[in-house]
Amino acid sequence: MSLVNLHQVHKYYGDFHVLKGIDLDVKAGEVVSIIGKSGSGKSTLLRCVNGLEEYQKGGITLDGKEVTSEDIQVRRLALSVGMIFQSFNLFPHLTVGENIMLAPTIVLNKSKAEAKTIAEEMLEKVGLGDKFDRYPEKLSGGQQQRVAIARALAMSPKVLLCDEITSALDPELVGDVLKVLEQLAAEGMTLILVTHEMNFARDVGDRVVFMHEGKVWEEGNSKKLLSEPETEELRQFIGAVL
Amino acid sequence: MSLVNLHQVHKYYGDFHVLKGIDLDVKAGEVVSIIGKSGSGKSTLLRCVNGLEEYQKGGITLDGKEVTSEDIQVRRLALSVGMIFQSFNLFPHLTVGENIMLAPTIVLNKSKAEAKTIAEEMLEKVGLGDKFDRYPEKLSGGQQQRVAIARALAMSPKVLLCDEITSALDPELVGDVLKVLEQLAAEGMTLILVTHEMNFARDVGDRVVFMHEGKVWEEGNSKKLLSEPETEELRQFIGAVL
Amino acid sequence: DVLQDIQDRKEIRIAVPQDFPPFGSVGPDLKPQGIDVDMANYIADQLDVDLKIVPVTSANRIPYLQTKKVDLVISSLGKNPEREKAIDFTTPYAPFFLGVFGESSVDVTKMADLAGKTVGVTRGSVEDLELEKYAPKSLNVRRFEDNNTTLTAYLTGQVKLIATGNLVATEIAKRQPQRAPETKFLLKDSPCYIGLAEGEAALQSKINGIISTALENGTLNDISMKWLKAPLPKGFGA
Amino acid sequence: MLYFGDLLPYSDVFFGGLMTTVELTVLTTLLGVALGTLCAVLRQYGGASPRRIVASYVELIRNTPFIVQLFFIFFGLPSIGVMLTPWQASVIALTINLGAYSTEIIRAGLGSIPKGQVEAAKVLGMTFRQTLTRVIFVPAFEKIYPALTSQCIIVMLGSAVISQISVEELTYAANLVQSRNFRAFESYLVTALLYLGLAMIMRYVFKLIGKRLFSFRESS
Amino acid sequence: MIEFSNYDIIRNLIFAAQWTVLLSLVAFIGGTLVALVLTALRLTRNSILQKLVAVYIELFQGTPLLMQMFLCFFGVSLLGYEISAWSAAILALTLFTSAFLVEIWRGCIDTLPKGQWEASRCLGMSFLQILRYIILPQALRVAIAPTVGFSVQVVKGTALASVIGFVELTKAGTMLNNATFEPFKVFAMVAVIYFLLCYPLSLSSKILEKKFNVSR
Ligand SMILES: Nc1ncnc2c1ncn2[C@@H]1O[C@H](COP(=O)(O)OP(=O)(O)OP(=O)(O)O)[C@@H](O)[C@H]1O
Ligand SMILES: Nc1ncnc2c1ncn2[C@@H]1O[C@H](COP(=O)(O)OP(=O)(O)OP(=O)(O)O)[C@@H](O)[C@H]1O
Ligand SMILES: [Mg+2]
Ligand SMILES: [Mg+2]
Repeated sequence: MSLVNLHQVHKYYGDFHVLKGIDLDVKAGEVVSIIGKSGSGKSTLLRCVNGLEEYQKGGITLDGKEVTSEDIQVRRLALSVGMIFQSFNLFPHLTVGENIMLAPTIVLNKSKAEAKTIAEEMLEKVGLGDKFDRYPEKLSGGQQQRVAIARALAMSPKVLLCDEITSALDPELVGDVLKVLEQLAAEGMTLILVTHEMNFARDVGDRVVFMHEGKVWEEGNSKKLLSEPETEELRQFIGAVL
Repeated sequence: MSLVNLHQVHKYYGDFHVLKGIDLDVKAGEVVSIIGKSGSGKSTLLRCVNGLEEYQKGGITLDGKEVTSEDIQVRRLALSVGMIFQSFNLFPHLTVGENIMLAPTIVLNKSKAEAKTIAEEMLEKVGLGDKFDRYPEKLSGGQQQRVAIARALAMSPKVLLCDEITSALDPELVGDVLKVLEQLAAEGMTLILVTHEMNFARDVGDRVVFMHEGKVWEEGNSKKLLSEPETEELRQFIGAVL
Repeated sequence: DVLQDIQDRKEIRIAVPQDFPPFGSVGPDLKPQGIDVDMANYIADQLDVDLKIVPVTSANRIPYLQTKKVDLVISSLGKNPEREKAIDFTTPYAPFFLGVFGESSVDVTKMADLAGKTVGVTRGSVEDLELEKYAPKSLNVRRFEDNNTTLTAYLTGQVKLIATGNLVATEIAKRQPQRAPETKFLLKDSPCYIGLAEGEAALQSKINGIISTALENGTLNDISMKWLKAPLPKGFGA
Repeated sequence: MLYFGDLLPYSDVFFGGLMTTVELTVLTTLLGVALGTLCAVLRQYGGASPRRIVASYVELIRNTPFIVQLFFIFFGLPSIGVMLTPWQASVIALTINLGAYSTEIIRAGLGSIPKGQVEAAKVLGMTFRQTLTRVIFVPAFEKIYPALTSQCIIVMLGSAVISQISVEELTYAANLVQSRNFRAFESYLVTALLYLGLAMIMRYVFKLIGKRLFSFRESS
Repeated sequence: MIEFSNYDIIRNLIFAAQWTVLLSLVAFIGGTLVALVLTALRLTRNSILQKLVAVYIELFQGTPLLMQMFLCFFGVSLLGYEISAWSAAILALTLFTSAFLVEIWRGCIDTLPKGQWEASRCLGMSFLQILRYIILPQALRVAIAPTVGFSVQVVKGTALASVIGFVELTKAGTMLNNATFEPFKVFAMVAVIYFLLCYPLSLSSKILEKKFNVSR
C-alpha cells in the first residue's frame, strides 16, 4: 500500500508555476531519491509533502489522509513526517540532548525520563552517544546533521524527508551522514531524499525520480535509470553531475 | 640603475618583529615575484615600500629618494608607486570611469577631458573599453581587478605593486588578469608582485624572492630558483604550493 | 449633580495654582500655599468634606474642570464673556489688577506705547486675551506655557515686559529686588472668581453662599491681610 | 461631544505653526547632520582629546531629556550672560540634540567602510580630506541612511517641546487654540495628525533625496 | 519670603526623581507587556493583525510624545473616564514605549534564520510553543542590549509628563526655579540627575552589546 501519494500536484509562487502536475507514489519502506537541476522544484515538492508550502491543485495523501498546509494539519503531519534540512536548523540555545527531547516532551507529552531514553537511543544510533550535553555550535557540520536526524527520528516518523542534507558539509564529513541514512534504509525506514550524491542514489535507493522544469521527467529503478537514461535531459544532467 | 632599493629594513608590530632586515634591489623594467608562506611578511614588505606602513630601521629609496610613511610622503610616493590589492578596493559609488578619473583630476589636477581620455585608454588596455559607465558591483571579480589595474595605471606610476591580486578570484577569471600583467611586463613596466601563481612567476617574472620568517631567504632568476631551490624551506614551500 | 457627588464621596477636588504667588506657590516642601489654597481649605471646611488639592497651570486648569477632573477651580480665575460660555463662575473672592510691568529702562506708559515691543504673558490667561484684544498689532506677544515660565522669562531677561497681576509683580519685587518690575500701566480690574462646570446651579449657589458668609464674617479680609498685607478694597464683592 | 468646527477660525494659526515647525525642521536637520558629521569624523579619525570631547558631548546629550536641555539653554544661559531669542535657543538645542544622535549613527557608517577603501585612496595620492569627501562619505551615509532618517524624524517630533519657550510652532498653535476655545482634545488631535503627516512626508522626502544621492545602488 | 538652601533644592529634586524613576519603571514594564503582545500578533501569519500593528507603530512613532501625553490626558477623560496625570503619563509612555520596542524586537527576531521556524513546525510544535521554546530564548539574547538602550528614551520621555502637570523631576525643576530664580543652577542639577539615571543604562547597553556580540 502507498504511504505517500501525490496526484497531479500544481504549485505556483505568485505567477510562477513551480510544480506542473506531479504524480508520485511512495510505498512504506521505499527509498526514493529525487534528482534534478537547481530550480527544478525538488525542495518545493518536499515542502508540499510535509505541509510547509501550500499547493494549488491536485492532492497529496499520507497514509490515506489528505495533506494541507493549515497549521493544525502540519502538526498532525509532523507526527508522521520527519524533515531534515540542508542547513541542519538545530536550536543553538539548547544542548544536543535538549534539541532531541524538546518535541517529544512538548508535542507528544512524553515524560522527561522517557524523552531522555529516546534521545540517548537515537544519538547512539547516529553514532553520537557521547555528545548529549554539547551545544550544537561545538560540533562539526556532519555531527550537527546527524543530530538533526536523531531529532527527527525521536518523533518516530513514518517517512523521513531529506533536502540535500549533505550539500553544506565538507567532503570528508559527508560519509558519516550517508552511513546513517544507509542504516535507516536497511532498518526499513521510508526515505524521500533530494540529493546530488549519485552513488548513494544508485547503491542505496530503490527508485530515482528525475525532476525537470517542475515535472517528474523520468523515474524508475535506480540502477537502471542512472545507467540507461531515456531522455536527453537526464542524460545531460548525469553528464554534468558525474 | 635601481628604481626601488631596500636596505636592511626592519619592521615591528609592537613587539612582533615582522621584517628582519630586508635587502632588495629592483631595477626599472624588472618583474619581481615575492613568494612565501602566509605570515612571512610579504604584504608588510610591499606596504613599507609604498609608505602605508612605517618601518623602524634601515632605509628604502625610490628612484633615489627616501621613503617614509608620513602622509605627505605617501602622496608624493603615490605619484610614482601604484598599488593593487587582493580585494580590488574599487569605490562602489563611482562608475568604472569615475573610479579611474578621480585621482588624475583631484590629485594631478588634470582637466576632466584629459582624465577621461586617459581613463578610456587604460580601460582599453585592460580589455574593458565597454564598461566605462558601469558600477563596479555589476562586474565580475576579474573585471573589477582589471579596473583596479587601470585605475593605478592612470596615475602613470613608475612601479606597480600587486599584493596577491588574483587570490580572491574564481579560477576561470584569473587568466584575464594575468594576461594584463603579462602585457604590462612586456611594455617594460616595473612590477613587484606577491603571488601564489608559480607558473606566472616562472614564465613572466625575471626574478623570484622567497621570503621566510621576515627575511629574504633566497632569491634569484625565476626559472632557476623554482626548479633548483637551494634551501630546504623553499623546497618545502614549492612542494606545498604545486 | 456635582454638589451631591461631593457630599457622597465626602471629598472635594479643587484645582489651585502652584506657580502664581501669592495665590498659589510652593514652599520648600513643594506643597502649594497662598490665597487660593486657603480659600480651598475654607470651602472644604464649610462643606464639611475632605479636600483634595490638584495643582494646575493656567493652560490646563479649564480642561481640568471641563473633563471633571476637579469640582472647582480656585486659580485666580478672571471672568470674561468667552470663558462664561465654557464654564460658570461664582462671585469674586479676591481682588486682582492686571497690568503691564517691566524693567525701568523700557519706556511704556500706555497701551499704545507697546507698539513694536515684546511682552511675555502666560498663554490663555485673562491678560493674554486682553492684550490680544486691545494692544497694537505690532506688539510681539510671547506666550509661555505657565506662570513659572513667564516669570522665569522675565527674571532671566528673556523678556523685558510682562503682563500679569499686580500681586505677582509685587511678589517678584520681594524675591528679586534687583529685577523688581515697575508698573507701566493697568490693563484691567479683574477680581478672581471660582470656576465650576456649567449647569451646576446647586453647587454654584452653595459656593456663592459660602463666599458671602466669608465676606461678612471677615474671613476674606483675613486672607487678604495674610497674603496681600492689605485689606480688601472698599466695596469688594458688591 | 467632539466638535471640530471651533477650530476653523484658527486655521491660519495652525498653518503658521506648521510652517514654523517645517522651517525649524529643515534648518536643524541640515545643521544637526552637519554637526554630527563633523563630530563623527573627529570621533573616528581624530586625536585622543577631540575624541574624548566628542564622546562626552554625545553622552551628555543622549542621557538628558531634550526639554531640560532646552530650558538650560534658554533660561540657564542668560544667568551667565548668554542671551538667546526663543528661536535661536530652539535651533541651537535641536541642533546639538540631533548632532549628538547623528554623531553615533554616522560614526557607525564611517566604521563600516573597509580599511582598504582608505588605503586605496591613499596610494592614489589623495589627501585625507579628499578621501573623506570623495571616497568615504557617500558609501558611509548610504549604510546609515535609514537610521539617520528615523533620527531626523524623531527630532522633528521632539520639537513639539519648544512650544514651552514660546516659539510659535505647531504645538504652540495647538495650545494657543485650546486656551482660546477650550477645545483641547480636538485641537491636539488635529495637531497630532498634522505631525503624523509631516513625519510621513519627511520619510518620503528623505527617500527621494536618498535615491538621488545613492543612485549607484539603483542601477541594479 | 521663604528661603531655599541648596540642600532644599537637591532634596526636592531627588524626591521628585523618585517619581521619575517610578514612572519610568511602570511605563517600561507596561510598554514591554504591550510590545510582547504586539510582537506575537505580528508574528502570526494573519495579514490583518500585521497591518493593525503596523498602523499602531506608525501612529505612535509618527506623533510627538508630547501630543500623546496631551491626548491621553484630556482625550481619555473626554471619553468619560477619570484619568489622573499619573495614569495619563503611564498610558502615553506605554503606547510610545511599546511602539518602539515592537520595532526593535522585530529587528531582533528577523535576525533568526527562517529555518528555526520551519524546523520547529516540522517537529509539530504549535505557534505558541515555537515562540516560547525556540524564538523567545534566542531573540532575548539579541534583544536585551537594544532594549536596555531604549529604556534611556523612556526615562527621558517621563520629562514630558511635566507638561500635563505631573510633578516629576523636570516639573519640580521648573517649580523650584520659579521659587528660587536660579535657573542655571536648578536646570544644571536637573540635568545631572537625569544623567546619573540614564548613563548607567546607556553604559550597560553598550557592555551587553559587546558581550553578546562576542559570544555569537
Ligand atoms: N518563496 C518563493 N517565492 C518565489 N519563488 C520561489 C520561492 N521558493 C522557491 N522559488 C522558486 O521556485 C523554483 C523551484 O525552487 P526549489 O527550491 O524547489 O528548487 P530546487 O529544485 O530545490 O533547487 P535547488 O537544487 O537549487 O535547491 C525556483 O525557480 C525558485 O526560484
Ligand atoms: N596591523 C598588524 N598588527 C599586528 N600584526 C600584524 C599586522 N599586520 C600583519 N601582522 C602580522 O605580521 C605578520 C606578517 O603579515 P603579512 O600580512 O605581511 O604576511 P603575508 O606574508 O602577506 O601573509 P599572507 O600570505 O597571509 O598575506 C603576520 O604574522 C601578521 O599576523
Ligand atoms: Mg532545493
Ligand atoms: Mg599578505
